[in-house]
Amino acid sequence: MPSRNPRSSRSRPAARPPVTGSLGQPGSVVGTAMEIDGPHTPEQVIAGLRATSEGEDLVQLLTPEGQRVSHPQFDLEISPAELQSLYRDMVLVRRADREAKALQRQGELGLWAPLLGQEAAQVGAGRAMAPQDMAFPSYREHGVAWCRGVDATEIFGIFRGIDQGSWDPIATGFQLYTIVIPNQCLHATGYAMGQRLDGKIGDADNAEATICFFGDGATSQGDVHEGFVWAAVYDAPVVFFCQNNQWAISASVDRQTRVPLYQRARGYGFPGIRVDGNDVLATLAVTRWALRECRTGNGPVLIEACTYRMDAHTTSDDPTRYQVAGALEEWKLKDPLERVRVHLVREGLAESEFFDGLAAEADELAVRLRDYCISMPAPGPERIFSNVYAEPTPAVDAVRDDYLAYHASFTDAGGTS
Amino acid sequence: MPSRNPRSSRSRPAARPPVTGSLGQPGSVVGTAMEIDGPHTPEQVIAGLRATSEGEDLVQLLTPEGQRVSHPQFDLEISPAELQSLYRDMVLVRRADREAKALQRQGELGLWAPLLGQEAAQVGAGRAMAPQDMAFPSYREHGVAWCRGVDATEIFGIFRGIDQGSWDPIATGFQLYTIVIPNQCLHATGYAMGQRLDGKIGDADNAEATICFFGDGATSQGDVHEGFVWAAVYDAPVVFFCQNNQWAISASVDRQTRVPLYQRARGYGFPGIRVDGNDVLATLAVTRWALRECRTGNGPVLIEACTYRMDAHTTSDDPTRYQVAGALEEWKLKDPLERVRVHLVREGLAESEFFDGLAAEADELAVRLRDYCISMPAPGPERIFSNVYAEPTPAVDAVRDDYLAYHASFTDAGGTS
Amino acid sequence: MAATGAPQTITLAKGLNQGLRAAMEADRKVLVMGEDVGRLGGVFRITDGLQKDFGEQRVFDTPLGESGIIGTAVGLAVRGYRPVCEIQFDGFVFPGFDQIVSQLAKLHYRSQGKLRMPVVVRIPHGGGIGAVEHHSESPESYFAHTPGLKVVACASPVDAYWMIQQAIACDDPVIFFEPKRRYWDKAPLDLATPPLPLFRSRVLRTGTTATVVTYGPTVRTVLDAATVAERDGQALEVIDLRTLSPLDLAPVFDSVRRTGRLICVSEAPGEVSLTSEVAARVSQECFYSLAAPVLRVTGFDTPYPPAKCEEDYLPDLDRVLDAVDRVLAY
Amino acid sequence: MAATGAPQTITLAKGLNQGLRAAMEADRKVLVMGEDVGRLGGVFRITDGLQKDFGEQRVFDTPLGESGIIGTAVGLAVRGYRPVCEIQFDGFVFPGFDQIVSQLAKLHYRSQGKLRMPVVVRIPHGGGIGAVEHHSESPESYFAHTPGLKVVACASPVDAYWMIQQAIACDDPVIFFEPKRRYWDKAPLDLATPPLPLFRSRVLRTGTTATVVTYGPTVRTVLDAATVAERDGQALEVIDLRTLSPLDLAPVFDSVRRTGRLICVSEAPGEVSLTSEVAARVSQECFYSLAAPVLRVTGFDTPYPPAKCEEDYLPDLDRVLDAVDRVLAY
Ligand SMILES: Cc1ncc(C[n+]2csc(CCOP(=O)(O)OP(=O)(O)O)c2C)c(N)n1
Ligand SMILES: Cc1ncc(C[n+]2csc(CCOP(=O)(O)OP(=O)(O)O)c2C)c(N)n1
Ligand SMILES: [Mg+2]
Ligand SMILES: [Mg+2]
Repeated sequence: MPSRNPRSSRSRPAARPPVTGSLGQPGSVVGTAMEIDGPHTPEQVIAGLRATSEGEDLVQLLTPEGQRVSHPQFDLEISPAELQSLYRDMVLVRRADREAKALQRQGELGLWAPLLGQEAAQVGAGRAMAPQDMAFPSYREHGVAWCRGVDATEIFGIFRGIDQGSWDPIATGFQLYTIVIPNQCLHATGYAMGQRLDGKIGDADNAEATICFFGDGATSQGDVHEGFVWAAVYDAPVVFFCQNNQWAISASVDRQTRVPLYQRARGYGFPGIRVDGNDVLATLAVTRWALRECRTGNGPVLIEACTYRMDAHTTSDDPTRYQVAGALEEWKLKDPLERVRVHLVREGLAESEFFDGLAAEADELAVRLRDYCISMPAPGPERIFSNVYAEPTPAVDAVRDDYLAYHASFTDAGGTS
Repeated sequence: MPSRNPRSSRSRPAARPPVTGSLGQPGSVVGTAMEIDGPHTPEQVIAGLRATSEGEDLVQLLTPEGQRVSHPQFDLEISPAELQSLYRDMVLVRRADREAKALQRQGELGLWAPLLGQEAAQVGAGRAMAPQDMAFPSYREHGVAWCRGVDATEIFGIFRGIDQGSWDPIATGFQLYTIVIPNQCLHATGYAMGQRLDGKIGDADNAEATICFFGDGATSQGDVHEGFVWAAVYDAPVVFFCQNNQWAISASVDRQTRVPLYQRARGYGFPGIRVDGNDVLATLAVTRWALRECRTGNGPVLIEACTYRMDAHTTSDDPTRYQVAGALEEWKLKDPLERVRVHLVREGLAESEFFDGLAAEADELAVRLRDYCISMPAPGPERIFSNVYAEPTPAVDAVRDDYLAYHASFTDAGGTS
Repeated sequence: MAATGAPQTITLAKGLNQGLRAAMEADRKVLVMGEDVGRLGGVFRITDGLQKDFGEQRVFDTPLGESGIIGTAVGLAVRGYRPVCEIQFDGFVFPGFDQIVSQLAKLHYRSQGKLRMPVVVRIPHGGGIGAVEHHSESPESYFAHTPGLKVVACASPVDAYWMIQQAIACDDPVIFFEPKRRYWDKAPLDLATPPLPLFRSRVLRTGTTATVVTYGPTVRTVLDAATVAERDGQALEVIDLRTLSPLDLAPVFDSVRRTGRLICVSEAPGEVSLTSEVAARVSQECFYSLAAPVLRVTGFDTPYPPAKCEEDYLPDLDRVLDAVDRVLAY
Repeated sequence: MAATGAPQTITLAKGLNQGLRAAMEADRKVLVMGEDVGRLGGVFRITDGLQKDFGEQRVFDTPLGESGIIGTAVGLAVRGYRPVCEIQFDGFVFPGFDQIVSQLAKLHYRSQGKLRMPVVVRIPHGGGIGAVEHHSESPESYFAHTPGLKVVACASPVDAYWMIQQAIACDDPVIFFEPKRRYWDKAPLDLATPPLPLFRSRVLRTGTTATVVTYGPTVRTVLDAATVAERDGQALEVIDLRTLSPLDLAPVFDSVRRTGRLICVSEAPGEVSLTSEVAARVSQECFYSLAAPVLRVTGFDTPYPPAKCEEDYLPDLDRVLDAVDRVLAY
């Protein structure tokens, strides 16, 4: 089928033949998907890396080749130390992610949802947040959690089946993971409405904003739309941060949309920005801007961070059944960590000691996570009956007492009861 | 609060003061709402009518003053006879609507949802349909029903509480009313997907399209969004026809959106057109175009028909509690029937015999509807148990038999059982 | 609410309105949100005047979308507010069902108590007002089957006044059902009489012949039946469940142990419903006391019919009395 | 399906896959739609190979949205198709709940029979696979309480093969539950043996000591319990409900009239559930035959706990046997 990318409500695609249309094929090829396979000029080819080209609207400050480029609206002043610490976050987050995958393979985790490839999008967004801001994640935001000071072991607890999120969602400014897609978009909007009600909007230092994370697949769900509608109507200070990693399990993004997702925002009357989600600097700059817009009363804002899911959807997934080779190779050349490393080295912004020290730190982290993970205590049966209600009911308490007594009646109390 | 109407994803509204924001006030004033109260140049004032000005994008072919104007994309060849028959439909539909309201006041109908003011939007859209096209209405499309040959008495049956829609939704090409807002948008999309599967897309005379009706309030619901997403991804031949009558019960349209609703379509990659919904010619032309686009494989299309709810939401509603005077007066000057009458007269396209004959026909219709309505037989208790399943179950049959026996056991069988 | 202790006659609708008013005065974190709750005061006028008196920050119209209403209420609760959401009619709660079942009901549990969800979802329920489709549903059982939710149904003006305040004060999510065809019922409200706790059922009328348990709109139907039955020398004990989750069945068990006979009445379809649960529990707990099987009088297991059929669809006085005769004849 | 009549050993997943294949071969109006059902063949591979063999017109991936899936299926049914929708996991059916309850269940009734809704909604249900939240729910009761829907649950590979075909052939909407933790159970399929009609429950094992009725994933649990009980000289009669709406309780009544004792097992929360309905109906119909109250063994009335707790949450062999002892001790 012919590709198309209407720019205005008047644009008119060519008529398609009157054959029975296939519902199995997306109706059109989406911008990014097209351009991934698009041509690359030779001068772009440096150190085996190629330039991204997710459309002319893409905001980029650091090319895959590690070149700093400037942008008229979203430029960024950044010190070598800051650059190093962003790189450090990405390296450690990736290491934790790889360790989690290994732990799952060894049966220590029941499941893992890898973030491989999305480190820049998540660290860029996470580091853009002020302490008083609030994040509403989906289930893959391990990198954002890291930036909010939520220890990876708390994330592991979910995937080990020990709890459903053990960190303090208020104190950390990072809400619990949300698995039903994308329920959190409305929670974030409501929370942001509350920030406005509390008078936290304005130029004061304690002004607040909210950021909501979701994927490209999630954009098809009604709750994203209602989140956009509510946020626009109430001027809610919320940044809708869509990580377009090109896949919803086996569905490529053109199964969800004809046109780039950031363009959705226009129809609701708020800005939509497409940023290179593999460029930590661009993501940081754009997200900072968006959060400031929200804090000062100009929310909401939609950010589409173009990135790529470099691993399987989860450890139970088998991408070989549906992924076309090639795209992955393309995206490897746009690796979010590598471009920063190249930049740090080429510009002489970091010595080898830095890289060596970071490697050692990553190793220590991996060991700590592994040791902690395999020794995590499993909850007892009483957990089943705890916190069902804030104001306990006699019914639940009675069932709990009965069951615990029954449970204790087994000689081997940990047994098959 | 400052009004705004971002035209691109880059537009940036002015910062609002850090006071506690009001959730009770819409975050911004929507285009139409602003412009209703906007200035009117003197030469626009003819015969007490004024020009509409729902934004420069509004498609209009017949001004409220009854002047034919042309449009670069949507022009229309129309004979005096056609013009008369469009006017006739609108007059009869309005008369049926007024009669229904009277019947409700007299207790013959339990409720009525008036279409007063929306005759042109509905007749224009209804008359644009080909016999083989399918319509999925909301609950106010009495004018479309009329164009599809569904007798007003069948509509009355719903509001009299004797059935939930008695016409044949397939044979008439007009599905049953849908009250849960806006569930029908997904039904229409699925049906249109079926038209494509059946190979009914193309240039053949029997090519088919679907049209879905919903209101401005409905656009906030997730199902409209999912309808847009599915239709775009599967190139479904469906026209989304939004009658923006400025109100969702007591909520004005700026409670649903910051920007004109037709602009939503862009973000999904299909055309969105704003038409003067009080102009039957413009609505006919635009809807014809949109249906042809769909039949030839270029669906979906969104049409926003700007019109006004000239009566209460339903007969149980009391607009005086929430409506600001003024707007209604403004819109009376844009009456959909009056402008056609003025045009027919001024251009000498209809003699007084025509108008007299039509008045008499309307009177006959009113009498027929009233007579039929008050003599409509109420369903017996067996209706409760009929068509619960296509393949009856012993359980329902048994309960039916028990109840009918019990019911018969009362001497006065029509009694309080 | 007038500060005077003098009993004042109010309708059930007025009781809710006054109760909401009192709750908003008592706690500035209480918000009222929903479709048309602002200037219009709701299609049933339950929120009449609240926006005028408490402002547009605390009482606001929402866009049209139930998932949006519940989902943003969850976010506001995370922020520390106590939203009271109005669902315009029973048949329109389903677009918000996912947010209620997957989020509202589970966030306290998921967060091991770190988050609280003091959200009230008000739903006018039941038929009998001659309405069009989707305006006469009785969806209580869907919510009573959902762990993490609390579900109550008020049946009288006085209960309406107190129960809505207690529901708003509760730190758990409460699905609050209002018997729409009883909105105009009247009763004297004496503020001096302290209210029953929220999660308690109540014996409305004592009797020895048989026990009839019900809730919501059919409470009055059953009381009327009891009055008629009395003429025939039948003394019915009538219990209003009031709380549908958790259920408070102790008074029912006590009653059935005395009367030996139970009839459960609800206008909701009977299959897999609250009446099933009550019948099952009583059959188990009062195994040796029951002189006859528990009988159920419910709406039929069909979609809600056209309005002209609802007189036949809804359990009425005659069907209740018929069940009484059958349970006694057993 | 191999045309040979030679029994072939299949898994429950394979039975569904082969059944879908047979249904698609039998009727070209049958469509398979849902998230990841195409190239991937579904996360459980139930639709494996169907897109390859039947093409992208008849087997297609949808965008991510359950209301969209059900709502467009309704429209396709109006057009004359027979869509089979896959809901990826039980916990994700709720965004589509409104379309199921308000439209799918009511359109035949609303249209007085002029429209038919031959739509099958496949839902893998239940726990026991160590999954994260929302992947182990048992929402059957919500649907069984909804008039206009038919609800079935398959428990064995052979039933899976036949029941999915019967559900697709049914002109009413069928909510079709699949016991996800039993997808890999094996059994020989002999095409020569004609299937039981869809809306019938089945006695799987006859006995005299007590009757145990269940459905879905706990059928095997109960059969295992019966085997163990036999060693202790207890002969349990085991009944698989198979159809949850309409219920087919006649075999249960017959059985209880013989055994005098009934235990209902389900892993769904017990309050206001299918087990409540079965207990209520049996208590009424077998009033004089019951030697003991009906006992229920169910999931607890709490949200589904973290995976490490599910061994305690789910009714297991020991809890069933414990109930047997209690019902006998009564
Ligand atoms: C309501 C709902 N339906 C289905 C699922 C199953 N599911 C889990 S992840 C996923 C794909 C999500 O894709 P996307 O939104 O792009 O996020 P990503 O996984 O790529 O980060 C699906 C369908 C779900 N979690 N919730
Ligand atoms: C899901 C749902 N929620 C609420 C309602 C109650 N309701 C009926 S009409 C209406 C307003 C609809 O406004 P709009 O979509 O603009 O259509 P209009 O009535 O103006 O034609 C509302 C809220 C409903 N019918 N369905
Ligand atoms: Mg994705
Ligand atoms: Mg409207």
